[in-house]
Amino acid sequence: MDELRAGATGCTAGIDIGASFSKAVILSDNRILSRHIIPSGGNYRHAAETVLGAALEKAKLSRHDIRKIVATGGGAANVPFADTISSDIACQGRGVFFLHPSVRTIIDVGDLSSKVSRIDANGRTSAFLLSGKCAGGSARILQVIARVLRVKIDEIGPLSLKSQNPVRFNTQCAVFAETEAVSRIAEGLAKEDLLAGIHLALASQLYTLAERVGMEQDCALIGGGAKDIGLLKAVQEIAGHACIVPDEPQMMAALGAAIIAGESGA
Amino acid sequence: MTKVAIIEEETIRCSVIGHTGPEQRKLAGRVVKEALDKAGLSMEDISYLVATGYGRINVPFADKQITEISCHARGVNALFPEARTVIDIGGQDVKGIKIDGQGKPVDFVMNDKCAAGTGRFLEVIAETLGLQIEDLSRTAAESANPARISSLCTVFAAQEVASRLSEGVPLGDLVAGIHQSVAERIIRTVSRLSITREVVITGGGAKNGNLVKMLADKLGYGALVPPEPLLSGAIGAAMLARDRFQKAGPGQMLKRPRDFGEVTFFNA
Amino acid sequence: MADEQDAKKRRKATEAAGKIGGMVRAAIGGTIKAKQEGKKLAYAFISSSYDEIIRAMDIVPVWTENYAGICGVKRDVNRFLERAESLGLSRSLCTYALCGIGFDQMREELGEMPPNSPWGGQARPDMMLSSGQILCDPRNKWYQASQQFMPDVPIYNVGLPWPMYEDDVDVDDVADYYIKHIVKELRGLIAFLEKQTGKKMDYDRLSGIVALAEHTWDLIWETYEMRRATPTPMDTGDAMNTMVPMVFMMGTQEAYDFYLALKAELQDKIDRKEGVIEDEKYRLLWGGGLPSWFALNDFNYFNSKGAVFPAETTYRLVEPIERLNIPNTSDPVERLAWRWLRYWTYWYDKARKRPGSEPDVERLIQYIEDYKIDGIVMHEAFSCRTWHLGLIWQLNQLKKIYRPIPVLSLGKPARRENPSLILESDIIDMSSYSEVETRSKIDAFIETLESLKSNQIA
Amino acid sequence: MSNETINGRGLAEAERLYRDYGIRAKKLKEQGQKSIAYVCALVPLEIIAAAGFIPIRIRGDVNEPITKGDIDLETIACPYARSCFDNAVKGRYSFCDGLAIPHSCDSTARTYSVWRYVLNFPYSHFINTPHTANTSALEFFRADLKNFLKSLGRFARSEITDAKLARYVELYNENRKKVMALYALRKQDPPLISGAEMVKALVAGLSLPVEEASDLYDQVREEILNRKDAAIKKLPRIMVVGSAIDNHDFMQLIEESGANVVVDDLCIGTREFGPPTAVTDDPMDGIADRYLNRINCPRTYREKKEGETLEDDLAARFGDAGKLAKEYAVDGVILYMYKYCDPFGFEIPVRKTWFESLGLPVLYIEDEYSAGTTGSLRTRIQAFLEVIE
Ligand SMILES: Nc1ncnc2c1ncn2[C@@H]1O[C@H](COP(=O)(O)OP(=O)(O)O)[C@@H](O)[C@H]1O
Ligand SMILES: Nc1ncnc2c1ncn2[C@@H]1O[C@H](COP(=O)(O)OP(=O)(O)O)[C@@H](O)[C@H]1O
Ligand code: SF4
Ligand code: SF4
Ligand code: SF4
Repeated sequence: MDELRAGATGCTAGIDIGASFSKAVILSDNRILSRHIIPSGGNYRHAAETVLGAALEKAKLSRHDIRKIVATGGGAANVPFADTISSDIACQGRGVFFLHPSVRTIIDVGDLSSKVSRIDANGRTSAFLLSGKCAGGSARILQVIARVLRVKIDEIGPLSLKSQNPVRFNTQCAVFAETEAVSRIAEGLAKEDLLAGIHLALASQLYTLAERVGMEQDCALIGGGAKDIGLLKAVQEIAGHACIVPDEPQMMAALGAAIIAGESGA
Repeated sequence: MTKVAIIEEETIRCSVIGHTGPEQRKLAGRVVKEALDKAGLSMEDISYLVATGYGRINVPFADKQITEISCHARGVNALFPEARTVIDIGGQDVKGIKIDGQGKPVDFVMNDKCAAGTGRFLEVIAETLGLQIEDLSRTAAESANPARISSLCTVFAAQEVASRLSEGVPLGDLVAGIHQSVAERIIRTVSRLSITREVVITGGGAKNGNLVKMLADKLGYGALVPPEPLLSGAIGAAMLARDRFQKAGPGQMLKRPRDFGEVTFFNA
Repeated sequence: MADEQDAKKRRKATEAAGKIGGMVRAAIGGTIKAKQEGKKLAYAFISSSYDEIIRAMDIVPVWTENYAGICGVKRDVNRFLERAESLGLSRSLCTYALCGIGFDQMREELGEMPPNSPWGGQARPDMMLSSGQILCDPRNKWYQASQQFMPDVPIYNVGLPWPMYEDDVDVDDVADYYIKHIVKELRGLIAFLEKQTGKKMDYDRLSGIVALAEHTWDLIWETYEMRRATPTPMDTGDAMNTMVPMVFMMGTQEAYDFYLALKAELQDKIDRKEGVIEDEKYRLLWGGGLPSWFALNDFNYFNSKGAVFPAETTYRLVEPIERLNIPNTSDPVERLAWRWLRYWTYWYDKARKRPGSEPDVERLIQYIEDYKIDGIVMHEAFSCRTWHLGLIWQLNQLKKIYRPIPVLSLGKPARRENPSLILESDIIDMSSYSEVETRSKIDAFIETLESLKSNQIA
Repeated sequence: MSNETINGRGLAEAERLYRDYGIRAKKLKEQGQKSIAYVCALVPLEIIAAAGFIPIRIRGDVNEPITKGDIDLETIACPYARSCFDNAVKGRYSFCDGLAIPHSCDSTARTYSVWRYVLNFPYSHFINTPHTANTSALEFFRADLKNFLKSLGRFARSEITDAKLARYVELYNENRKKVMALYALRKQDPPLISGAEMVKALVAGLSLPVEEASDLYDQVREEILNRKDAAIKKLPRIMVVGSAIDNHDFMQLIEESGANVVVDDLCIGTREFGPPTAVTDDPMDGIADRYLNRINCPRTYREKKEGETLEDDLAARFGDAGKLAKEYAVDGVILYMYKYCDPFGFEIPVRKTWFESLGLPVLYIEDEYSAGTTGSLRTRIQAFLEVIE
């Protein structure tokens, strides 16, 4: 513990204010002291305060111990106490590189949009693409379907794996997906087949995006969607090779932000 | 929503509106029964039954399924013979229908791929803001200064609205901005037809006075709204049922037992 | 504070670019006036090799793509697009054409210019000159669609092919029948115009105009080359303006004089080492696609981040005349035909020397080298296939076949990674554009360039 | 010969060749027979066949999501072209030895390099079909086709004689006649063969050597004429007009909705099989004439002659389709177009006007080339049929 305190003079924090979740990571000399995640709720500013507070508490630190704070994510502009803002693409890249330096392609399945990027041997982003202005290709659809099927979001992955016979899912719209799912289930379709179909459809969109920036064998799936083992399986099936899912895939941008905070001078 | 209208000759004997859940078949049966009870009729008294709408195939006891396009056209014509364009704002899609003096559709367009610009968009926003769908119009009317909503996508817009609310943008301005955005999308969809007067706005969206007003502003003239806009499709279906029955002549229609076929899928 | 910073970095536009607004307005106003004076007006498409012919016949061209672009800049396209849609035209078609057709239909229906038309409106033509070249379907079909409500306006469609790049076909082997056909098409156009105007073509005058146009070509090419200087004296944001005389006024003295002035201005800036921005950090290539006309400000945004565009492929519609190897001929029409063919096949021989290369890719490579490019930016407008199909592939191919530039390889055998950003929106349809999103993409791109630069130094 | 090359008969065989597209050519490849993949009806098949190759038309697949193809091709190309490309990238045509692409439209012409490099066939060629149709263009086109012939000859290492060309002109004309004989079975009410069956048969033929395709069409016709149990009822008669349809799903959707598709103006339809090649001294004259002047596709510009009224012009451009509508006694027309298809897109208003002037109701559908759109199309089609009723 004392050791930690000692190193605390060099502490940095990364905060990722996502559309659905806010995450914070506190880092000291390349060691993760603590991390925390909470739902963003309606008020980003409030979420930022809360998530950092909780992460500090876990690390037994106070705001004064933090040398530098970098904010990222869609709500980054709402973090008044951040020293700088960095794009989520750059942060994710650094975060993944920190844990898995061999990774070259990153697929981030976030709540509202998906992002694909490539990093070079130094962990720098060399190319990236974002899914468009339609939430159809993001993790949101998973949430929607989980609600329709009345299962917890953590359960949809395992359930999907049971499917022998994935259906073809037609609707791309994250909102109308609900309606289609409801009527397909009403027609008597098995939940797992529906899920597997949705996973395939989403995976194929992700794969196309990834191939556009150049998909390599060393590939990581991150973001909330990466916690979904059904989606992972579908992506791997389409890509034809394995993908790494880092521990706590949702925290990658926050981690990277903390790393960037540490790099950028005193 | 599931709606039932029973007509006798020219008059509407009774109508009922119920919520459409996932169990459409079960519901359709229930709402029809309710309407029959209300009218003091039994199923045998119904000479012909037409089902319409997104879930029309899930009405096993109907004599015929007819698309909502023909039904809305017919229904609106019965209410407003001078109508030439129908804008139907439903939860599942938005339609523009051009009709002739007989209530036959001559051309139509629809948006059913993207929830933005449909009634569903408003539902999602209402849910996000913790409002009832019925209150949206009133809330929007409070605003003199609608906020510009930059996202088109329903999901993005909901997010945008939530975060701007937390930034202190007045609720009314946001809701008014949302109405503006829906109205623009609707006009964009429907203007693929050359819109001619009179224009009638139907479907659940027409219950939203603020939306109707914004649409009229964009059209540059007033639009007509039926007294119960949710019912135009059902009324049209009933009219078409009567038309068919009359055309066939009494006794010609096959009388088969109507199977209410109650089915439940969620036993959990 | 942010404003202060911006002010410091604010780009310095060329004076030449500043003149363009007035010139365009005058040109559009001029067509309306010409109409009143009884001159013959022709709807026309840019880059169709008939500029000189039109000028020599004293026909006033109405550049319909330009007018749609103006509506875009003025952000007044929606009513015209919606009108076109209500006629039954899909919104997925070329939005220039949709805007133009919508506008024309409105004007015909009203019997006068639609109220508050941008810059006075687009005058009714006496004839329409389609362009059935290999470049673009909308230019082949647009005027034909307009004939539905202007049936009295005749069309001449000039079909001008050029050979596609093939490994096993040398342009010289096929040039013969291409030239023959192109010449015939152009002569057909002359005959058509003679008929419409009741005047004969004055071939001496045509020769003079062709010569003037070619001098202008060379001059323009020189101004492009001058932008290789560091810091670059002019960037794409400006070029999207200064291209106007090249594209819409070719063959006029005014265009020539314009580029003469531009050249002098650039030289002056180079001598004084005055760049577009003070602190030029990144040099970017606009590597394809038409810009979003309503969002030209995005170039300023790039500038505010320390990035400049010394070069672009879009609208660079000239090559040095001498290098085109045009055979000796005293016939101006034949000369036009050869210039056309050679311009479009200019990069073929170069491409042949690099396996896996393609003319378009070769051009990118050349510019990357000539202009010391750090990154490429492209734009994929959804409504125009012509300029926007194949861009992704070109980028992929560039990565595949282009050898790393030593400075970036840092002693590592890794391939050069060309950072790439593909924006998705449209030329004039604003409904698909989001400034916030575009700018956050630009931010992320700049960060990418930054990290590559820091790798270079490390 | 026919019995040996085609096992199974008529419709069943067509179905098999349609499902397992290219299977016959793969088999023949084992015996050393080469083939050339091509897109679009504007590729002169006579030339390819005379050079000793089986021409194989590249198809899309409405049931297969476009994935690999999108990696190299922008999504603003028309979805039909994208699906064709996607299928090719996925290796469905890797058994072919070459590729021929004509200048049909921006979606194909502007992507030629992408096709060429990504698919990497030993041979590829671009046919520069002119956009305008006048005598100069015809001469040019003829020269360009000669160039194609030469280049193919180099690849085949054999000389393509005029006699061979003439022979294939004859064989293809015969083939087209047989297709039109199948169409004639749909003039009756109810038609003897459904739209969905027709698509399968025609498409199947496009993967075969022309003689075998002709045999197949004969057999299908024979089977249809002897069919007693056809489940085709008397229903509204529909004509489908549009770009290219190479899957049966859309026809099936119309037919399930309560109508019979009896004729079309489509690629892989009458536009492609209707016009014969004129027999000329130099066979290339007739070939150039057919592919430039007779295949009536909107990508070829046909000018309004001086003094012609708009009505004259429309009659000249769409008269063929109008005649078919009459001959086949259709009750309504479905204009079917893919998103981003500029050549057809700009003609939709006039085409609509034209058919309506013949008293035919018109439904205009803009589609995505995906079976996924079936649900929303069904409502549109049913509503249209309700209008016709
Ligand atoms: N176990 C899980 N399985 C599937 N999806 C999940 C799971 N956990 C979270 N998600 C999804 O991940 C999304 C949130 O991901 P995140 O990367 O935090 O996005 P953001 O940063 O945009 O908030 C939510 O849409 C949620 O539905
Ligand atoms: N009382 C109301 N006030 C305002 N809007 C309403 C009201 N009731 C329903 N709506 C709107 O109408 C839509 C449903 O319309 P409806 O015509 O029933 O659609 P559908 O038939 O497709 O279910 C809802 O999405 C909602 O936006
Ligand atoms: S389709 Fe659905 S998810 Fe996509 S933009 Fe529209 S509302 Fe949003
Ligand atoms: S498709 Fe492109 S090149 Fe053609 S007219 Fe439209 S914008 Fe111009
Ligand atoms: S459908 Fe249209 S755009 Fe697509 S390939 Fe055919 S002609 Fe070209």
